[in-house]
Amino acid sequence: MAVKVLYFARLREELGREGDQPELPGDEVTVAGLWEYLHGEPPPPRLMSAVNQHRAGLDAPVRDGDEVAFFPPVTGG
Amino acid sequence: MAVKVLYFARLREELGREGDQPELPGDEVTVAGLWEYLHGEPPPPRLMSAVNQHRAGLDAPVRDGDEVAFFPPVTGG
Amino acid sequence: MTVAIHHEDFDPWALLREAEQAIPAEARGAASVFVGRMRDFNEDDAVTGLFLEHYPGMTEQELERIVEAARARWPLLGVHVAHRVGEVSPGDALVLVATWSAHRGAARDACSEILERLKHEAPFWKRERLADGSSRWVERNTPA
Amino acid sequence: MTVAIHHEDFDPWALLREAEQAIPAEARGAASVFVGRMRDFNEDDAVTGLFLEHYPGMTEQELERIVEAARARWPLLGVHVAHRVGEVSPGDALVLVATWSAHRGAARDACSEILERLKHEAPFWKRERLADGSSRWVERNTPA
Repeated sequence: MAVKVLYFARLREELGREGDQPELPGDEVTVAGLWEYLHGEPPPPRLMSAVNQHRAGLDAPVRDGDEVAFFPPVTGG
Repeated sequence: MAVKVLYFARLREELGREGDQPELPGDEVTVAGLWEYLHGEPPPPRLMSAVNQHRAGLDAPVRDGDEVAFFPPVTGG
Repeated sequence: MTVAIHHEDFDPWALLREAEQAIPAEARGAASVFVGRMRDFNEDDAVTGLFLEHYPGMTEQELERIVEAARARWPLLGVHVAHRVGEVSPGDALVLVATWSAHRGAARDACSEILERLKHEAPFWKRERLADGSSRWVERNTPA
Repeated sequence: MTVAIHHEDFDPWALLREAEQAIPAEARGAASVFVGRMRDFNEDDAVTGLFLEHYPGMTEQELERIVEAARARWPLLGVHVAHRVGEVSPGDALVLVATWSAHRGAARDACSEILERLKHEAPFWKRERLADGSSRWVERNTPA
């Protein structure tokens, strides 16, 4: 399965890139599992995520073609 | 004592004038007493009043040269 | 800190832009604004016009007193209060309350408090003109 | 009902005048507005600039979802939400929330709720530039 991953704000800067385009084995993974696949460790505390531009928890399912975003807590307005 | 009396809104229309300029005996009267002197009856319910452009109750004192206003409940904004 | 009585229709957004100029650009922070306009209905009768009466002198003093009380309670950087008097047409602005603060909560709460006190305390009286040609004094204020 | 992301400085009062045109003049009633501008200080350090990042696509959807939730809860005649992104200078407008209703309480409460949800839920991130040339990501939102 192919997934589009996006990083925002401090996370984007710390990782040094705007996203990843991983090809994973299987046809479903959790958001947390996707992070661990990409970064070799569990998600850090306070990590926020979205699947297909909707907020999603770390246990939400990710499937082929999905857009997954990781970002720190929001600070707008 | 001479007093300047002003009427506003419905009260002004009902009385058919914007005010009165009575000369009263004595050197002090209450707001209620002034009304009764002018109109021959006690103040009607919900009558509001001000002395020298500050809100005043019916028992507030009125002296020579004061400006006394009578008006219905306010409905601004 | 300005309180203004308008005898003609006023543009609230133009007033706000102007009022904001009096506050240093770097200190503006949060602005909370309320604008009330004349509606064309009230208690189910069609209202075609409004006459707004005030007590020149006392009305301005009462508004200033309300503003000063808000300034004593919240850290405000600016306040602008405008109120229309005279013959008003549907759609015209009746009242404008604007507060500036470094903090949004202070701006919002002060704006709300000034508006409610203005509605319940400031000497303004409304007489509505109805579609059938009659008119009536508004007897009580609208609930929030 | 409009949600807009601005990449350049915007004039909130001009936007408001324009947004109000979309509401029938006789139905405008009460407008409640919040305008937040960039201040030149935060946590005691001099802030000389701000970079505001968003998530194109998701940010607009989140704002629209917040506006729809308010429309379902209060009888609103109009809503306008504007948010700045990109490089921001002190004094620039960051956020505008405006609600129109027949009733002042509904306009005020909806405006306040949209603003609080925007601040806590909408995907925007601030990085401050300090007077010493360094910069830092803002870690948490300001309390109300």
